[in-house]
Amino acid sequence: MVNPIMLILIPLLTVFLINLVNIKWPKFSAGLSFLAIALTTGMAFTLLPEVMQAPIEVVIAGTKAPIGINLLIGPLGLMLSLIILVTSLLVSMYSFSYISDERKGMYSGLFLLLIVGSLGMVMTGDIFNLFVFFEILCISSYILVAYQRNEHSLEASIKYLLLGSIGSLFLLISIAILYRGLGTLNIADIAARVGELPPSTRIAAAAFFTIGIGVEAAIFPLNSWLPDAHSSAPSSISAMLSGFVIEVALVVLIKIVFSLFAFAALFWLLAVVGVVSLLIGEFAAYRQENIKRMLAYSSIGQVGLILFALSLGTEAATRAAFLQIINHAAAKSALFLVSGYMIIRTGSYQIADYRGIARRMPVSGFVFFLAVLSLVGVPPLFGFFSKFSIVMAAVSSGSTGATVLTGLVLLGTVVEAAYFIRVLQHFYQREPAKAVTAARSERGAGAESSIEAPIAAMLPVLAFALFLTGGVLLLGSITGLADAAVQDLFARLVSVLA
Amino acid sequence: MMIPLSIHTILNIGSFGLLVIGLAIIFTKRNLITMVIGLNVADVGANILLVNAGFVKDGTAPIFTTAVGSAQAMSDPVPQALVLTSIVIGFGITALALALIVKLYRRRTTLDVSKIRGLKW
Amino acid sequence: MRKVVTGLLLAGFLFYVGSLLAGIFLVDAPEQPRIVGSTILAGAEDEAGAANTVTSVVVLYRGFDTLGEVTVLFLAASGIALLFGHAGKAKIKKGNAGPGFILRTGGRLLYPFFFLFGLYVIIHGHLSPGGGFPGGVIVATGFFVALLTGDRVNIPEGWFALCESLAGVGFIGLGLVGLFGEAGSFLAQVFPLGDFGSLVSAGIIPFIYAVIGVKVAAELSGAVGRFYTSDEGETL
Amino acid sequence: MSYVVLFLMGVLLVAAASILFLKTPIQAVIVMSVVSLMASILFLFIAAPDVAITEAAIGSAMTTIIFVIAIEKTTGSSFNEKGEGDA
Repeated sequence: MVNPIMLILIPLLTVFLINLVNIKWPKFSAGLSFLAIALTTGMAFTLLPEVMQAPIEVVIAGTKAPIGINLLIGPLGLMLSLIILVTSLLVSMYSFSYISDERKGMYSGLFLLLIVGSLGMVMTGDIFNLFVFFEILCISSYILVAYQRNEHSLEASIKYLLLGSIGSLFLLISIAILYRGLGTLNIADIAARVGELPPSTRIAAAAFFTIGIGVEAAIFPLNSWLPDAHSSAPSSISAMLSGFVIEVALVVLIKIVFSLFAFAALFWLLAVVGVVSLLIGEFAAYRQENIKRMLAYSSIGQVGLILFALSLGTEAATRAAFLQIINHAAAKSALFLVSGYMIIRTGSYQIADYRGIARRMPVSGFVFFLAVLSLVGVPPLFGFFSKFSIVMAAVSSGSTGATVLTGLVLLGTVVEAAYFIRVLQHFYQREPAKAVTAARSERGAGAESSIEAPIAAMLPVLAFALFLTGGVLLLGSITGLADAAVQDLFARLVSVLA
Repeated sequence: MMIPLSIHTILNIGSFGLLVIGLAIIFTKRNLITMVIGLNVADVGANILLVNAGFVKDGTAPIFTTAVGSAQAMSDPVPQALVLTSIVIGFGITALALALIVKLYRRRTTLDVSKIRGLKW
Repeated sequence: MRKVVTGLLLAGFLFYVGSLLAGIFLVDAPEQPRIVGSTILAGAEDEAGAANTVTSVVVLYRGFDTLGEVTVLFLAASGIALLFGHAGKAKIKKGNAGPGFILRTGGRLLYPFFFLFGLYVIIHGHLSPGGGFPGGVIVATGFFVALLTGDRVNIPEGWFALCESLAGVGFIGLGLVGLFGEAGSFLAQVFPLGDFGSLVSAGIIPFIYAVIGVKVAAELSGAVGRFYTSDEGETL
Repeated sequence: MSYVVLFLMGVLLVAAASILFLKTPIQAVIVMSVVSLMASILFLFIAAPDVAITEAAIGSAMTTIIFVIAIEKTTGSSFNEKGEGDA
């Protein structure tokens, strides 16, 4: 049996090895990190049958749970770990050719630390350990956002850093309040005894916690950093940040809210905030001219949708939200990765400069098309099932409020479809834009030739596209895992407080 | 209402005051470096709050020496360990923030947030 | 007008938060640590074996946090490296006489003591306040003094990277001894405990703290040195 | 004992609040290091010597060092705003 702690330790060990390798042979570091991620992904898959039987608890330092730290890997944690690992495996493959400057050795290390932070956050069973991994996740994303070192990325990174640090400060205050009240840091232990706290303490802790993680989860008033950060990071990093980082923060937030702060009012607040983020994100995306900013705003919208579904608090809605997380991870990663090479080839971020690009980048254009359809939720694709089940779950939950919010969700979807169709129109236009005719690939052929991305970068993109179309065939096993994750989450919910 | 002014209470209120002051510095100052200073001040507040969560009345330092027996109560060691972690993490963030700011200054030659378009919020 | 409205809103918010927090802040401290703290204090002699219980919490009970913490420092150091590239040389600026006689002589006298004191603090981490983090920082400060006084002009980046990596691998390796040994859990106390309160005691704790000290010292020296010497921007 | 803590906390708060009214970053950094040092003494008084030594080494010394370097790099001089040098 594989000890789940190895999922964290192998990438971390590789980070230190990469640092060593970087002194002399920086070109090997990308391969090393790819191997480490592949190994970790394999290990995570071998854990699957066991975790479906019963959650695994990993004791650290030989001391039982409330005294020391433990990791608790249930179906929820493993499902998120798999999303993280599979996405980052494909993205790291894409990075082989996409990241080619002299700092790629450091890139590989930071990339792995981003994964370590996310994995730690979903697996840990200790609230302070959660804070530490949250910091690893945040700091590695600050650095990776600034990777290109131009004005925009530095500004975006500073803004992200200032807001993110305030968020982690609030998280720390919440932990201090909980420890003052209960004298323990283990999440299960706190959950068992949280009733001992006076209500005001509990509300204060909940508020600080929600604001703290909410910054990273990009829920509505706290998401002003996101469009800048996601659009000025390298495209591979944008794919990771949009694909799973915000979702991980969101699910961790919901997990803690479920187990510690199950106030009915908080659930309603989060549902409303989710719909507001959805509308703001989609309407703002509609007005964007810059493709990466558009995708980033669309992520705000999608995260709002997921938050809405998660905070409905019914099992069907939660399962639908998990499916939507998977759909968004695949579709948004594919979109960002495809746009990465479009930006390299045309040298422009403006959507208007991509007129007719689908003729010269046929595969990329088609993948973009598929991913858009899946994100909007067009029938045969994976996204249809997730979005449809969110709407069904919301309507069948019965309350008027949920129905009204569902109407707004549908409005958001219409807006989303509108701006994506506009982009696709540009892509498939006959008259190419100047930037497109001038574009040359590395091989430097003529104006009519293909400027498709290199094959190593196209394979992961095609894998995402294949999942979005063929994922329906896997729907049975994915739903099985999602169902187990829902059970895992709801087992933590003792009772909802009025 | 008469508030019992024990050490614990003083520290709780004071640390919250530091947090508020730190956040006020971040939100009112326009110089990026001063904003990071505000972050540090707020961090000190949070650390005092956290150490205080393990405060024990008349407790001694949680270190066993030959002089003091175990007769007297010791402070809770766990929050102190947490604060060590949080201080180091705070330093890491500060160092990174300053590096980013210096790098940005080389591009923009200003530290004033209101003059940097991307930083308006 | 906007300022007044903002101020009023802020005051209202603070009042609300204050009333929420009053219940937390105005309670008095307990007489004894809570359950987790008491258990750790009670087991100090037999389980962890370190006289300084904070150290045993940092290194053993919450050692996984510490691994993360070291990683955060590593991240900050590599962030600085990524932003500034390779370190330059510590050089004396134009129009500046450089370190004066007093600083130079004082620094030369002092920085060996910085190193010595740092090592002392690292080694005695399980007995007295201190340990890997402050000790490592003190060593790094000593290195910075050497840099300031102009005694050292080159930053041995390769050596620092080597120390960082080996210390990181060493930390995880020491933890894995527990995982694959009898104890069966990461970072378990596997070595004999020795005499409680003596220098050679507490089993694995001093080793891990030494590794942490090396790592912190290397990372901070590298990061601060690189930050100090990077001169790419002199020309803007 | 309680009065010592009250006094230190008062100094901390006054020093921190004064940063709001200081003009240049270098003044703010000096005051911040005072805040940090006071906090370190405070930790000593509330039975947390480990935290005290760490706060003194990291919060007070190392943080101040990097702030001064950063200010030097952004203004050309650590002691005045116009960058006339400090020799």
